[in-house]
Amino acid sequence: MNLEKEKLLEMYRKMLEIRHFEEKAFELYGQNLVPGTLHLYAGQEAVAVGVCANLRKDDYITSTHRGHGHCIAKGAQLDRIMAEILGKKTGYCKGKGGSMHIADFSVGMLGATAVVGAGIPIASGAGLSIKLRGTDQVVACFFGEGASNQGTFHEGINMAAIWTLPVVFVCENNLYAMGTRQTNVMLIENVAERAVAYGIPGVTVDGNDVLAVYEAAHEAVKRARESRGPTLIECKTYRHKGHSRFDPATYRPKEEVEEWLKKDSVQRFKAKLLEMKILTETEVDKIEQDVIAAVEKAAKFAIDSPCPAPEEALEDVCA
Amino acid sequence: MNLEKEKLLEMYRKMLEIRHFEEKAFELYGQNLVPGTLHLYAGQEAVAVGVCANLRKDDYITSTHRGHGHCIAKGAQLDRIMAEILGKKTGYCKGKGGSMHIADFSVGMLGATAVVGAGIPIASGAGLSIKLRGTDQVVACFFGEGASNQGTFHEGINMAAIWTLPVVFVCENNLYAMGTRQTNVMLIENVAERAVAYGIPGVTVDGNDVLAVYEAAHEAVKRARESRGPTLIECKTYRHKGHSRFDPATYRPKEEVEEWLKKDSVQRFKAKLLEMKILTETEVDKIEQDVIAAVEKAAKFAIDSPCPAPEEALEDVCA
Amino acid sequence: MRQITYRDALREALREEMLRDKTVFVLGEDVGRYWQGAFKVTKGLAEEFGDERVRDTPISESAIVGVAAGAAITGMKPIAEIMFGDLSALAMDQIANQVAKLRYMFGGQTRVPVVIRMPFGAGVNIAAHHSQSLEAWFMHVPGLKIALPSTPYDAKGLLKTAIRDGDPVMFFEHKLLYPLEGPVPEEEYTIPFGVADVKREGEDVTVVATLYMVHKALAAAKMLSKEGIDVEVIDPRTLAPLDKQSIVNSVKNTGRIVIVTEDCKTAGVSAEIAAIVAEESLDYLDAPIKRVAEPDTPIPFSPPLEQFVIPNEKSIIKAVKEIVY
Amino acid sequence: MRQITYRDALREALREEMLRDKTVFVLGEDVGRYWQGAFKVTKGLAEEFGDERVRDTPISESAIVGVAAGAAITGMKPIAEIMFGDLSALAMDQIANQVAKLRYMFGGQTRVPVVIRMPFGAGVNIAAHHSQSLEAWFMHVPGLKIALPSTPYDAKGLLKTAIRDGDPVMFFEHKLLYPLEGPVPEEEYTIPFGVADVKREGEDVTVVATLYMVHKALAAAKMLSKEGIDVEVIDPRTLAPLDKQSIVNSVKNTGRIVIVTEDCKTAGVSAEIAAIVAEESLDYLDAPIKRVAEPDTPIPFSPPLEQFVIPNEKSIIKAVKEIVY
Ligand SMILES: Cc1ncc(C[n+]2csc(CCOP(=O)(O)OP(=O)(O)O)c2C)c(N)n1
Ligand SMILES: Cc1ncc(C[n+]2csc(CCOP(=O)(O)OP(=O)(O)O)c2C)c(N)n1
Ligand SMILES: [Mg+2]
Ligand SMILES: [Mg+2]
Repeated sequence: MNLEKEKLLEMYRKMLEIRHFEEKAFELYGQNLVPGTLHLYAGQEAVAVGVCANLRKDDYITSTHRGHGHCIAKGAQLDRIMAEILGKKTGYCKGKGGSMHIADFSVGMLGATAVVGAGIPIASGAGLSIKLRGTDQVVACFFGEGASNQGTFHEGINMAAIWTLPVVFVCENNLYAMGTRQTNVMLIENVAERAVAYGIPGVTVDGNDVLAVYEAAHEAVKRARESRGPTLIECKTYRHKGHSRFDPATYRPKEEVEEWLKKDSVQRFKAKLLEMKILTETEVDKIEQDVIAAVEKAAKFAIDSPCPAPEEALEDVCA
Repeated sequence: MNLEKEKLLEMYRKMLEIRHFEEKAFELYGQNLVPGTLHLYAGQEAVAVGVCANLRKDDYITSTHRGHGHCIAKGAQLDRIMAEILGKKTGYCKGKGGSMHIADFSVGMLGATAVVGAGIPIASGAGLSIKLRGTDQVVACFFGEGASNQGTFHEGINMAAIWTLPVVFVCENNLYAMGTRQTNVMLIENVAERAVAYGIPGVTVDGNDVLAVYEAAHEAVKRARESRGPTLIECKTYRHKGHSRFDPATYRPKEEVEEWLKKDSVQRFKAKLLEMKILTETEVDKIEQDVIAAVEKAAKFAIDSPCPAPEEALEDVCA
Repeated sequence: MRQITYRDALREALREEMLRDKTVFVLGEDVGRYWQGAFKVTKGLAEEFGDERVRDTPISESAIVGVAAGAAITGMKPIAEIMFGDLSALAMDQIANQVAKLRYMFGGQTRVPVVIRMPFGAGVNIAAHHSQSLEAWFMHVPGLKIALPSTPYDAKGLLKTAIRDGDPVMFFEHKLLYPLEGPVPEEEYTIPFGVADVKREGEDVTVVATLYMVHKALAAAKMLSKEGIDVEVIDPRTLAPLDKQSIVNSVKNTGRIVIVTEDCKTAGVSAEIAAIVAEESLDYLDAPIKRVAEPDTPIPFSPPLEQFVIPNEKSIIKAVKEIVY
Repeated sequence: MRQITYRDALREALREEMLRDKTVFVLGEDVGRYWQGAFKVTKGLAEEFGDERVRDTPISESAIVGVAAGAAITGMKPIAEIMFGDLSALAMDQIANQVAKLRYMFGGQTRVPVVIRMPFGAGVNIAAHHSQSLEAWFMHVPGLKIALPSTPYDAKGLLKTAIRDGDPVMFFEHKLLYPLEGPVPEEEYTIPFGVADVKREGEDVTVVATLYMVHKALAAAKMLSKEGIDVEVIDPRTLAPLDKQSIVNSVKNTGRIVIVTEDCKTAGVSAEIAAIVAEESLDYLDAPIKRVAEPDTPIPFSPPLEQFVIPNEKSIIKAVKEIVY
């Protein structure tokens, strides 16, 4: 893949934004500013960024309970995401959705569903809409390896396959669904093998290598855009933290965690960019400072924003 | 496969029983004696018989809306099946179930569900029960190719796979689900290919060749009984009649129907048995007459049986 | 006025709306050219609008609704058919947790203009998995509108309104109504949601009924009128929004109410209507509220059993007489 | 008497029944040794009984229930856990069409001794997909029993009864109740289904409440007693069978009833209870029936919004005062 410098830097910046955003969210959480729970995306940045770097603003994505990274990668604003996580009126969903239900329709982010697997047929539906409207948009649908055991995975992907819909199904295989190891709930090694059942291409990539993800997604997005149908991409990755706020993740062997931390996508991409001489150490610092400032600004916006008025609970519902 | 003469004759007889039973049901239906609808098994006899010939009485099966054949093959009585179809008190379900919900727990027939695909996880559950109780029973789970697009197929088979349950999943691929051709709703040629998704063996056999079905099921039942886990067997077959009572099945090309009628399993097995000199023409006639008499007797029993009393509608339900 | 069947009235509504708005399309199992719908409602539509807009699906109820939802939030107006209402259970998450909630959860960023059609009802001996009436499940889900026409006229007018509504509409039909004929104007019309229809005026007792039960209630009313009991029959036509006012007003006039629905009695639609009356017009009640519904059993197969559980003219008359003395 | 938490009471019931009957086993997502249940109810059970009897499943709600059903009709007594009650929508067909109907459909040839546990309820800011109270859906399904304990004592006693029952039992817990402490005897006991518990006696008004709302109702009763209003608080403890008699008797005494449930108001549990009272004890009512429930919206995330929709002491007091004058 021959990517322009600008593109590479943009991808690096997005990854950093996600990383710092998640660290900030975790910090605010510790300060009791985040109601409810949090499923952090830290560790999986290469997936959202590698995929979304192939998308246009008018393309769509669907997301999950672990969705902050998808939002940021698709171009949603840090401040309004953070405000939503804090339950503020200025959040994307006016505080009604929270961390598990962020959406930004203005950038084609069709929202996160917290019912594991439920977004898969919805993504296929967006694909059908594209086909019927005759545009060349595409949809990227994110979900975990745990979700691939849901009936909706089977039904939703099959429909996209038979109708040749422009959908890229992206399975983020972080080896665990809460405390459940993949090997405990499926006999196959790669979720991508399930593509066989639908007669579509399935590929497994190193989900901590943003360029590998980019490349696989590039092919799949091209295929989708040319009306050649869906692809199932599996990205092997790892979440840095526990499943959600309270989870110490003791079910993961220490060596496994260490090994994966060594494979951290942000560090690897940075090293690569330095090696390719696309970045210098000074530039690295500069970008990092920029990102940190942006995240701080977003946090401040969120903290300073007002909560919705209680009666707003009655708005935005019909009947 | 080296089957004893007796076994072969028993299989032939069962197939004939199903064929004549279905013809009789169709006839009674024409006489307005069958309430509701009817999904006839005629044409698919080799599947139920080829599979169930491998089962013991204490083994289980689960069935579908097209279940008469499964019941007969598993050893249920013709008279009580027919009585159920006619809505009589003497039917297996006392008239509460009808054609789509026949069950005979005394022979391990765990019942037919009319929700397409819903029997699949239930069969896995019976398999889990066997495993937990530590017996060497097995379960055969029948369903159509249409059902293989349901979420329950995916979830149910995956669970049986990961827990190494003694279940044989039997997909009766009769090419159509109501008016919907398989090729319209899945891109793959063989449903058995979906076994890959669960890391279990998948085999496709000629479902109109009872010995081929027997052989595939033999292997799968053995595997299950030895606690080596489930198998997905796909039997390519064809229903002789429309989907249900009113369906003229005009969506099927005439040549296709004719071609399949030539491959009729009952005729083929008869020819084979004659060729193998296991049967003589006289014996053939004799068996046929016996079977016809048995079916007539069952029909008479059903017709002569009383309907349930209306208030019985309130029985057999808790709370 | 010309007479057409309920089935044809529904088809006309679909056809006219598909002609009017090219974002409208139909999807479901066997709705296409080969089968034309289990109850033939979509007959001829695939021929006229093509297989893309009248789309056969695999047997995947959950994805049928999910796909409709995804298409709806990206600019289309899908009409999803679930072949039998009982099977809506397979799509319950997509209906109740996705379709109904996306607008709210996302703070109003999107709406979900989906119509989900399905037939309910017993009476044709197809037993426990093909005969239920499950309106109450959906009535309990905020974010869903519910229409349930009892006549060809209402069927056409309500379906057109449903398709034009920007929010999700559950559209419930009844198996026994498809062949029913009734007057339907040739001219375009729609019927607003939340407006009950008084199918018969009366002074002595209010009977609220839905779907096929409207006809049983009307037949019962006719018989009762011979005995000097004057029954008012109200058909809410939509359960969400529900025209409480018409029901309450009628009760204020008659002082008595019998609610007749085909679902199982406990926690059914009739419970909600009874509760509303008990909250809002208790002082006007001259007698206990009566509910006529199915007993709490699955639907049995055999005709005598099935007929025993379905509410009918007799059970309605009995209930009326128990409170009109 | 010793005090233990609701969570521990549930675990004791599971443990004792697993010791008593080796056909009892537990399955669900993350119920096993690694996570020990999303709310830690199954903590320690995998260690004691092994991974076979405390079985982690894939994320496959429909199959969890279906597998439980299949095991139940072949001699086992499965206890299936659905991690959040909202997700029961994914298993609705297996619950309502299979588990609930097999016994009936098959003419009594089998029974389905399954217990399906799940937590309901809002209050912890986890929004629309993890906060609902959906008891009414299941109350409307014949063939299901429903237990919903509000105290540690009831939790243990009802769960033991549920496990020993031969029919399917939906067992509803509440997220906020898990840490609640209360007296639970060391000795073996069970609580029969269909017997309401008067959590507080009173003369002026009957308040029927379930799950966490029992505690809000008791708190409201305490405040009201200071104003001279004497509230009787009845906890039905099981919705199917429902102890109608206790409710009706109390209303006959007080003449007033407020029903407090955490589900959405329309077509909720409170509607059924209101309807029963309107049918069976209308003559004793001195005031309209009042329902206190969630408004018809999904559960919002942000604390001020969420607190606005959950019924609380204030809304209960308001409702009581509206009818006690
Ligand atoms: C249908 C459903 N079942 C269970 C849950 C509870 N739950 C939330 S996240 C999660 C694990 C999801 O695993 P995976 O799909 O691999 O995504 P990951 O968390 O690893 O990103 C579970 C079980 C849920 N939200 N939805
Ligand atoms: C979940 C569900 N969807 C739809 C139906 C209506 N229906 C009954 S049989 C059938 C076709 C089933 O096809 P297949 O599984 O191939 O079995 P076959 O009829 O060919 O034996 C359909 C769609 C149903 N009963 N259940
Ligand atoms: Mg995962
Ligand atoms: Mg078929």
